[in-house]
Parts: sequence; C-alpha cells; structure tokens
Amino acid sequence: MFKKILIANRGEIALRIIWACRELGVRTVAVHSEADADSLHVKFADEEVCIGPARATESYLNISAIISAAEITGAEAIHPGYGFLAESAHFAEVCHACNLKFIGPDPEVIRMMGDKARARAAMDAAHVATVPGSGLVDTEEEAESAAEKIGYPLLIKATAGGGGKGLRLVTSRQELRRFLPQVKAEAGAAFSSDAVYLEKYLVGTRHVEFQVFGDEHGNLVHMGERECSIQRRHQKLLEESPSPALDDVLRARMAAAALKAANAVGYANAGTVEFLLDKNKDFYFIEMNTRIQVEHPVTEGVTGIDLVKEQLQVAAGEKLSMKQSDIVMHGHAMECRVNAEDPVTFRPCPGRITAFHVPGGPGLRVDTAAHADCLVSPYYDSMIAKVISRGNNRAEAISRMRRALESFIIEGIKTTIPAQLRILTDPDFIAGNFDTGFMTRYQDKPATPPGEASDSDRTAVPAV
Amino acid sequence: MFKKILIANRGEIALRIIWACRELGVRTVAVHSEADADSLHVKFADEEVCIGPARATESYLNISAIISAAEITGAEAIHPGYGFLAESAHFAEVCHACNLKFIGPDPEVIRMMGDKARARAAMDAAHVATVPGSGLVDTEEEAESAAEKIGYPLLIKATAGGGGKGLRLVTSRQELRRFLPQVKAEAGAAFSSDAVYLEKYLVGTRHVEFQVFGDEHGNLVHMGERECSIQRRHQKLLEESPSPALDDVLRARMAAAALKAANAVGYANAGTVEFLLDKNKDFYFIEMNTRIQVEHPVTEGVTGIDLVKEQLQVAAGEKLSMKQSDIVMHGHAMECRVNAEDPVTFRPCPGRITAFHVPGGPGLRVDTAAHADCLVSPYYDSMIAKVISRGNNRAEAISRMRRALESFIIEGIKTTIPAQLRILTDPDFIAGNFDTGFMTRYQDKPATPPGEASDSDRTAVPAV
Amino acid sequence: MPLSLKEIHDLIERISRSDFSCFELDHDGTKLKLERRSDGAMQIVAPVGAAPAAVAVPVAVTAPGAAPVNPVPVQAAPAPAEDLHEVKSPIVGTFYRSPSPKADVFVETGSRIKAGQTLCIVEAMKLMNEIECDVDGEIVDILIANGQPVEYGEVLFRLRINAA
Amino acid sequence: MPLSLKEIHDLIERISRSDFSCFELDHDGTKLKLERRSDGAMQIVAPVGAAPAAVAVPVAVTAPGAAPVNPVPVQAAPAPAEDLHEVKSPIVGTFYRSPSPKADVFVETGSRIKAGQTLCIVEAMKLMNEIECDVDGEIVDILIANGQPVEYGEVLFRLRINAA
Repeated sequence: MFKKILIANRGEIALRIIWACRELGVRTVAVHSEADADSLHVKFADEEVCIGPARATESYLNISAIISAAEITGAEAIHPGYGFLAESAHFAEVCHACNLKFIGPDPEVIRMMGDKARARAAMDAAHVATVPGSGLVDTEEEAESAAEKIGYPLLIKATAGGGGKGLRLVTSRQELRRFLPQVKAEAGAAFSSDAVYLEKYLVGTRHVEFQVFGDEHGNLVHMGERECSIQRRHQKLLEESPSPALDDVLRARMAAAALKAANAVGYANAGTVEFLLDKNKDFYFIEMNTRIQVEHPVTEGVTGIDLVKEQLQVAAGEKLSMKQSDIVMHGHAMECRVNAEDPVTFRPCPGRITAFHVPGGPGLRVDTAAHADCLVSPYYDSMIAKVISRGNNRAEAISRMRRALESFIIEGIKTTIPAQLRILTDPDFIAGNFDTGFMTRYQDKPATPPGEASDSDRTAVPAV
Repeated sequence: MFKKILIANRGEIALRIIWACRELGVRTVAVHSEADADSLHVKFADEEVCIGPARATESYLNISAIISAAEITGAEAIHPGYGFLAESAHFAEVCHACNLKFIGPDPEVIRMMGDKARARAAMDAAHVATVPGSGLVDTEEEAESAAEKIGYPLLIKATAGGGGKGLRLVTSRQELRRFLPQVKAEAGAAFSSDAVYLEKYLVGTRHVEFQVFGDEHGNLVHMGERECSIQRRHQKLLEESPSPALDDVLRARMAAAALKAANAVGYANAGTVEFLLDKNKDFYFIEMNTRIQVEHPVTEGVTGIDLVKEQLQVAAGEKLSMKQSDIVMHGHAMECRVNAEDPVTFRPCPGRITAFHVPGGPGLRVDTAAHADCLVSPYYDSMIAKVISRGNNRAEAISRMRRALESFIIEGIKTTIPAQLRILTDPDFIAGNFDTGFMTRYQDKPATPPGEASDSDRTAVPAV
Repeated sequence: MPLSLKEIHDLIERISRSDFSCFELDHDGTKLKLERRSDGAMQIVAPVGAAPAAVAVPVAVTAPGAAPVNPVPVQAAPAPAEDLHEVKSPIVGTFYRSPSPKADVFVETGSRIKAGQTLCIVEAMKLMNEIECDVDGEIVDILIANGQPVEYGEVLFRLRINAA
Repeated sequence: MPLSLKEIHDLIERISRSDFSCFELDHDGTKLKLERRSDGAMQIVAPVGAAPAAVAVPVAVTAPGAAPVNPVPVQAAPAPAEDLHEVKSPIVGTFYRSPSPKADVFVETGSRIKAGQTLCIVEAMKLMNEIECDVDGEIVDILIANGQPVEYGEVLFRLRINAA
C-alpha cells in the first residue's frame, strides 16, 4: 500500500478519500486554492499545499502545480476524485511520467471513453448495443442521409460534448439543417473539436448504470446497478439501488453487457457503464465514466464494500478483495444531492451557512464538507452534502430519506431540499413509475431534451 | 399503528424515537423540563409540553405530569426510552390504568426482572444457569453459612441495587462480617429495601448480552449478542457485535438460554438478557433489562433491523416483522459512548459546546442531540453522542471507529474521546483478548469490583 | 462609521440564538434595538442609521420541522407592564374557569382578588386542582380559554397588585 | 469594565478563524494583542488586565488529526513593519537561492535590488523558474531556507522599498 497520496480535489469527495486513507493507514496531502484555505479537507489532511488562486483553472485544474505539490511532499500517488482532472487522460499521463501513480484506469482507456465516437466503435466491436446512430457527419448531405436511416426524432451530438452542451434534439429534416451548423459552432468553441454525430432519440427511457471494478491482474466484477433517472437538465438529483425497473433476469443481462464493455478495454479500477433502458427492456450503452462517481455511496449502501478503499488497494497493485460471488446486495439505498440552489429555479445560491445540523439515526449517512459558519464558495460546484439512506426495502429507504431531509437544518442559504422532498412524496416516484422525463412535471419547459447521460460530476478539462 | 405517541425521555434516545415515529407516520409529543426547552427533541417533535423544572424528579420522573401531558395532547401510547421511568413497573401500570399503551413489556415482567432475587428464582425454575449464590440473607449467621457453601471471593448484593450501588466484593469471613451491615444500610437508604444476598465472584469474565424481541402473539426471536466487557466502574464505554469470544456453537447455546429466559416470563417487546461468560465457556444469567438499551444500534448495525420501529409495531399489537430465520448478521458493528467527562478521571464536565462537527462517510452513524452552541446540562446524564461504526469485519470496524473519533470535533467541553481512542489502539483490545477487568489497566485502583452488569442506562426510580 | 448591513445581520443572528429579551446598541451612527416577544420571536424595533428596511422583519427562531409558532397578536398578549403579577400553572393539565360546566366562573377580568382565593382549576389525571392566588390584586388578563390544555409554568393570569 | 475571560475567549476564537495577522484591543482596562505567525498559528503576545494567565498559551488553529504546527521562532519571522514589501511565490515548488549548488546566492539580506533582478529559483516539474523582483529596494528578510518546498502565495522575501 502507498505510504502517502495526494488528493487533487476539494469538498466532500476530498474528505471521503481522506477517510479511506485513514482507515488504510495512508498519509494524505490536501491541495487547495486560496479560497479553500479553511476548508475541512485541508484541516483533516496530514499535509496541505496551497496551489493557486480561487479560479479552478489556476488551482484545481493546474496540473503543474498539483504535480509539484506531490513532488515537494513526497506523495506516491494522486487520487483525482470526480470532476476537475478525474477524466483527463493528459493528467493521468503526466502523473505516470512523473512516477506518480494515477488512481484510476489507464490513460489510454480514459481517452478512448472520453471520445464518444471511439467509445461507440469499441462497444460495437465488443457487441455491446449502442443507441442507433451514425458515424461522424460533416456536411449537410452526410447528415441527411444518415438521418434517413436512423429516423426522427434524433439528437445531434458533439463527440467531445458533456454537461448538456453540444447536444440538440431535432424532429425533422428542416430542424436538422438548421441546427447542424449551430451545434458544430458551439462544440468548436466549447471543446476545441467540432466533430458531431447523430443518435436516435429514445422516448420514455431510464438511466441505469452499472458499477464495475477491475484490478491490474485481469479480475473484473460488477456491483449491481444504480437508477439515476431522476434528473433535471442532465443533473442527477436522486439515485438509488436497486432500480425499480429491473428484475433478476434483466439485471443479469445488463450486468453481463457492462462486464463485456469493461473487458473490451481491459478496464482496471472503478468505472461506471451507463445505459439507457427503454420500455421494451432493451438497453443501449451510452458512455463509460472512468472514475469514482458522486453516487458511489448508493452502491456502498447495498454491498457493504468501501469503493474508495478498493480503489486505493487496486491502484497499489493488489488484487480485488472480493470475487463476483462474494458480492451480495442487501436492502435498498438512496442518495439525495443537497445543492446550494434555489429549489424552484435551481439557480446556485452561494453564501454563508449560519446553522448546520446533520440528521442521525439508523440507516443514514451524510457526506459533506460543509459546517456551521462556512462559506459556500461561488467558485465551485454547488453540491454541499449527500444524504444516503438505507432500508430493508425501497419503502423504508424512502421514509428514512424523507425524515432525514426534514430534519437536516441548513440556515443562511437556500438548498434543493424542498425539491427533493417533493420528489419523495410524488406518487409516481413512490410507485417506481418514472423515466428521465420525470422532472419536467416540475418545470415549465425543458431547455434541452430530457434523458440520458448526466455529466454533472464531469468538469470540462481545458487543454493544459 | 398509533396515530400519536408521547416520548417520556430527553436527549439522543428521544430523538431516536422521533426518527422511528416519522418513518412510521406516527405523530410525536415531546415532554421537557424547563432546562430543556431549547433541546432538539423539543424542536423535532410535532408537539411539546413543559412538564416541570430542571430536576428530573420533578419533570422526567414526574409520572403525574407525564400522564397529564399525554392526556391533554391525546397521545395513545408512551415510549419511555432508557433510564428515567423505563423500568418502573409502577409507571407502566399507571399508563395502562389511564388507557395509555406503555411501549415495553408487561408491568409484572418489569417488576419481576427488577427484583434480583425473584428474577433468579424464575431463571432457576426455567433451568437457566445463574451465578452460584444464596437466597436472601438477613443475619450474620445466615450469611456466613451461605458463604461457606459458595466459597470466597463473593459479592454482597442488594436485591434492589443498580449502578454499582448496593454491591461489595468480600474475600474473607472477616470482610463479610464487616461489610454486611454496611451494604444493608446503604441499600436501605438508596432503594428503600435492605434485602441482600450473596453471589460467587467470578474472575476473568466477559459481559455478553443477547437482544431478544417478543410480540403479543407468542412469537419470540433473538438478534444475536453484544459484547460489553469494556466497562469502567460498571459504565459501559464500548460495545460490539459479534463478540470476539463466541463461536457459532457457543452463540447457539447462549441464544437458546436467552430465549428460554425470555420465554419463561412470556416476554413481549425488546429486552436484553445479560450473561457473564467465563474462560471455560460457561455462562450465567445475571439480569434481564426490560427496555431498549443504549447500545441497541450495535444490533441494528449487524442485522439491519430498526429496533425502535419494531418496538412501536409490536406495542401496537402487530406481529414481529421477521422470523428467526430471517435474521442474518452481516459484518461487525461497534459503538463508542462519547461522554462529557474528563478522559482521565471520568468526572462529568458539563458546559457549552462551542464547535460540533460529526464525522461522516461510509459505515458510520452518530446518534446525538448535541449541536454547536448547546449547553450540556449538569442535571442529566453526561452522554452527548453515540458513534457507531460498521465494517465487513472487526478490523474494519475498529479502523473506521478510530478515524471517526479522530475527526469528531467537539470544542468547549472535555469528552471521553481520548480514552476511547486509547482503547481502540490497545493491542489486547485489537486482538479481542479482554474481560471486564480490561479498564483497570488505565486506572490506579478500582473502587468497586470490576465485572458484570453495567447499569449506566438504568436510573434509580424513586417511589412516586 | 455606522455598521454595515452584514454586521447588522450578524448581530441579529447572534442575538436570535441567544436568550436575551432585549438588545440595544448605539454605535457611531447606528442605533439598533431588538426585543423578544413572549412567543420567542425577535422583533426589530428600531433599526436606524445604516440598517436598511429589508431587515425589519420578525426573525422566527425555529428549526425546520418544528411546530409552527403561533404569533400571538400584540393586543391579546401585551407585554406585562412592570407592575403586573403573573400566576403560572404549577402542573400540566386542563384549565377550567369554573368548578363545574354550569357553575359561574371563579374570576373575571376586573375581579378584585384576595390572596388564597381560587382563580381556576387545572385538571390532571382526573384530579381537580384548585389554583389559588398568591397576592391581593385585580385581574387584568386571563390568558387561557376554558377547557384548554396548559403546560408547567404557563402564565394563566396577570394581576395588578394592590397598592400597599 | 474590563472584558470577561469568556469575552476574551470569544475574541480569540473569532480572530483565530479570521485571516488577520494582527489584532490589538485597548478596552477599559483590558489590553489584548494577537499576532499571527507565518505558519498560521496565533500567538497571544500581551494579555493584560482581566485576562488570566491561563489563556496565555499559543492557540494552534488546527483540527484534531491535522499535521502538527512547527512553531517558527518570533525572531525568524517578525511581523512586517508597515513599509515592507513582500515577494510571494507565484508557483508551488522547491526554493533555491542560487542558480546551481556551487554558484553564489542571488541575493543576501541587505542586498540592494533593482526591479527585474532575479531573487531566487523555484523548481517545479524539473523546470527552474527564476523569480524576479517587482520593486527597487533592500532585502530585509529571506523567509525560506535553500532547498525547502514553497506553496503558492508563500512569502519568500521582504524588502524595504527605496524612498522615492
């Protein structure tokens, strides 16, 4: 095992990694911007290095500063968390070039999965179904002929897109013509690549993802699914496991596909294979996230496995601590992301938290770096806490989550708790009848098409 | 199920009961003394009634005020928590006489188990082994002749004793003569009964207790054991399940004895059968606690059962929600009681908490009614929080507890956290090699004999 | 220099969390006065100087999920003038103004009372407990309606004590 | 009236959480001065008046489990007098006072410096970054030893700026 690692992140995930390190006896180095000097991840780490000013591009995305911090503190490995540099193949390569172990998969796997067209090609080769779509389309003519084959409605998608950007729903040839150049221009500006392709737009689908885990000795397991269909404009609001939509047969089929996808690229460490599941129980690969997810505690809740400790052990060259047959799911787990946002408009509401009291009692977990009298910074993500409930069945997990959110005291700022409570009392949600369009009932008009991959925990990585 | 219940308690257990009620959709009435008007159990209950001044005898032990509070608010049942009136047969009888369901076993069972001599007689009749001892001894002559049969060392014990009072270790006839009148006088003053008996003093024993649960339809199950040998002067400091001392065969034997004990008295609701376990794997019934225990979360951690919800359901006349075969233990759970006490002298240190930040992350639970800027009152128990860790094995539970206590920020008062951390790093503790004498290594001289029943969560009940 | 808006917010927050019933500050151009009403809510009485109008709202000191505070109309429960005497309930129970449903009430507003005279009954566990007055005086307020529950320590009556 | 112990504790707590480097109070018989050393710990320099001796210990602003603070002797890092100019590290790396192990140092205490002159090197990712002075002045303090790591924003030098 490593003696010391650096955590290239902030907030609750940085703390989460510190907890795992402490349980394994690994020393920790926190890095922080000037805005985060008083943050809990700084207080609880064994060492800390200020790496730049508040702006993320000059601190948490500043590869040179992070590598230097690892070098001056003698860290052996870097855990990137989620967001920031977690899915930067370039960063992973620089780590390895500097003799620092990047705690995650191989840089080449990160690069392939970050390129939607290449990922799709890899899945086609591995016989994992993807959403019907085209190859890259450049001209209007290519696009139109590809669209005829797929059928409308369809999506124009930028290869490098994410977070709802570089994505457009079109329902006719006229709209295709009108929006193709627009999406290309947008993508070119945002991602420095204007490559786009077309994809069938599926209606009434669910977002169901599988947690997979590989080691560097060729072992690979899955840890069941997470249901993530409760999204608002591609932001996940609530995740749970198991999915109310899966039975044992479908679960086994989807798990087999997830393992096939991960196997095809020789995947090591924690990863997530995301699928769209339609009403006919057909499912399509949409993407693979090559990092720990925000919602990993849901899987920890039903399996009892500590995913971050497993990440560290696997990165240190150990074998997976369990076989597939050791992994048994118990009960039901659910996560609500509490964001410092207006619960109606979902606009970020940074500010100072004046009172903060987290709920306790059985079957509850709260991961947070917030505390009384702390400042929710306008510079970073608005998520201030994750509440995870566990029950012997879905009804118990829901009632537990409800009383947890009702008794979570956060004063001084607005949070999404009222919105979450509305979801938790919705009869369709309680019955398990929902798809990715669920949240549109609570908003006037969706700005982007509902559905599929949420990228809230993936931050665009600037070329460094 | 009840529509509304009253909670005749304060602090973390009152909150714990509120959480269970909220999950079941039961409305709650908090009662409180004038000193507790700003307490969290008052804030989170649906209704609240001030029942008296700070002194417990005039508020939380004031039966007439509590019954009146139930009547004016229309509560249907009363949950007594632990301590205060939880083991008052008289209170349970008054509840029933006033058409209020007492959430606990039958008053007659409480009375019998509260009288050590009667409890012992009931166990003898049911063929459950008790510690070798005498019947009531009144005169010096009776005592000496009984002592010859049992052999020294032995304990003089008051029938009504508890909390380390009315208890004396004697090693010779001379000591017996000297201390017999003293214990009788003490007991007469403290418990209004001076009846005493003699009991063999066992060396190197462990305190192992079994959680049992019965309903009013004759069903009875056990939920495994809790190891509670880490005590200081009869105060439990740390509890865990499973016990490092038990194998499957011994567990099955002890569980059978616990069920026999509970069956003998037709036990309904949650109860705990306490045993002393010696080095020869012989075990002896010492007492039965007829209430929810402080350390019940340890059992919740390994079984996934919500014991307080089960208490409410059973009291409402429902059948137990599980059969014995449904109860499966997973992993290892451990509880540390965090008290507002000096970690060396264990003297209570009430005062104002200036900063309070509870640890989060996987496998942790913190039950507390404390918060930043709250006053730890000198009027009541010094326990301010319970930290419960859960791991896939004992080593993981220990490492998790350690990092939890290291990152639990409590400023403004002294707590027992440093003492708990010393236990958690002790090689004998880590190896599972300990008995009830364990804590004597950390104190100069024990004032009372180490060992056996801890009654820290039983408060002496004055005659009302 | 007068206090900033932030400083005033901080003061209000701090005082709200305290148990002060009144807070006054006169500091370089800012005058601020906070008074707590008997139901626990704070009222900003006189924010002057740098304090903008936006802060002049009652700050309810309640946690989410707590029972809603019933604001007591100011007319119904005026703050006691300094010479009013309060009679509080010594027990939890139900308040009755007369010995039986059809009987006359023990006292009315304006009644002149002698120490030892019965003011009301509080029923607890089927027992009728007569509550006696501990002073000579005149009833100014009767704060509880007939048949309503009362807590320990709840104010039942206010009296103007007879001048010596 | 001098401040109470509690009030002083509160002040210390408050200032500890702030980023002020110095705090002085002269209030009706209480004089209190707090200075923050460059390692982030607060030192109580002169508690007088109502402050009892018990509080006159350094208040380390660290959470349990955090790395121990290495107290820097006061002589090594005196608080800057008001006219001293600070040169901070613009990057994370290792601080070197000379271009190579055997070469002379770039500057010494007392050296007179022109704006644009190299003061030191900070090595980051094998690159030697020369740190130049942004003012004309005289070196008063060199705060980092040769070969030691530096954070972003850490003060490297203090200079007395030349009078115009």
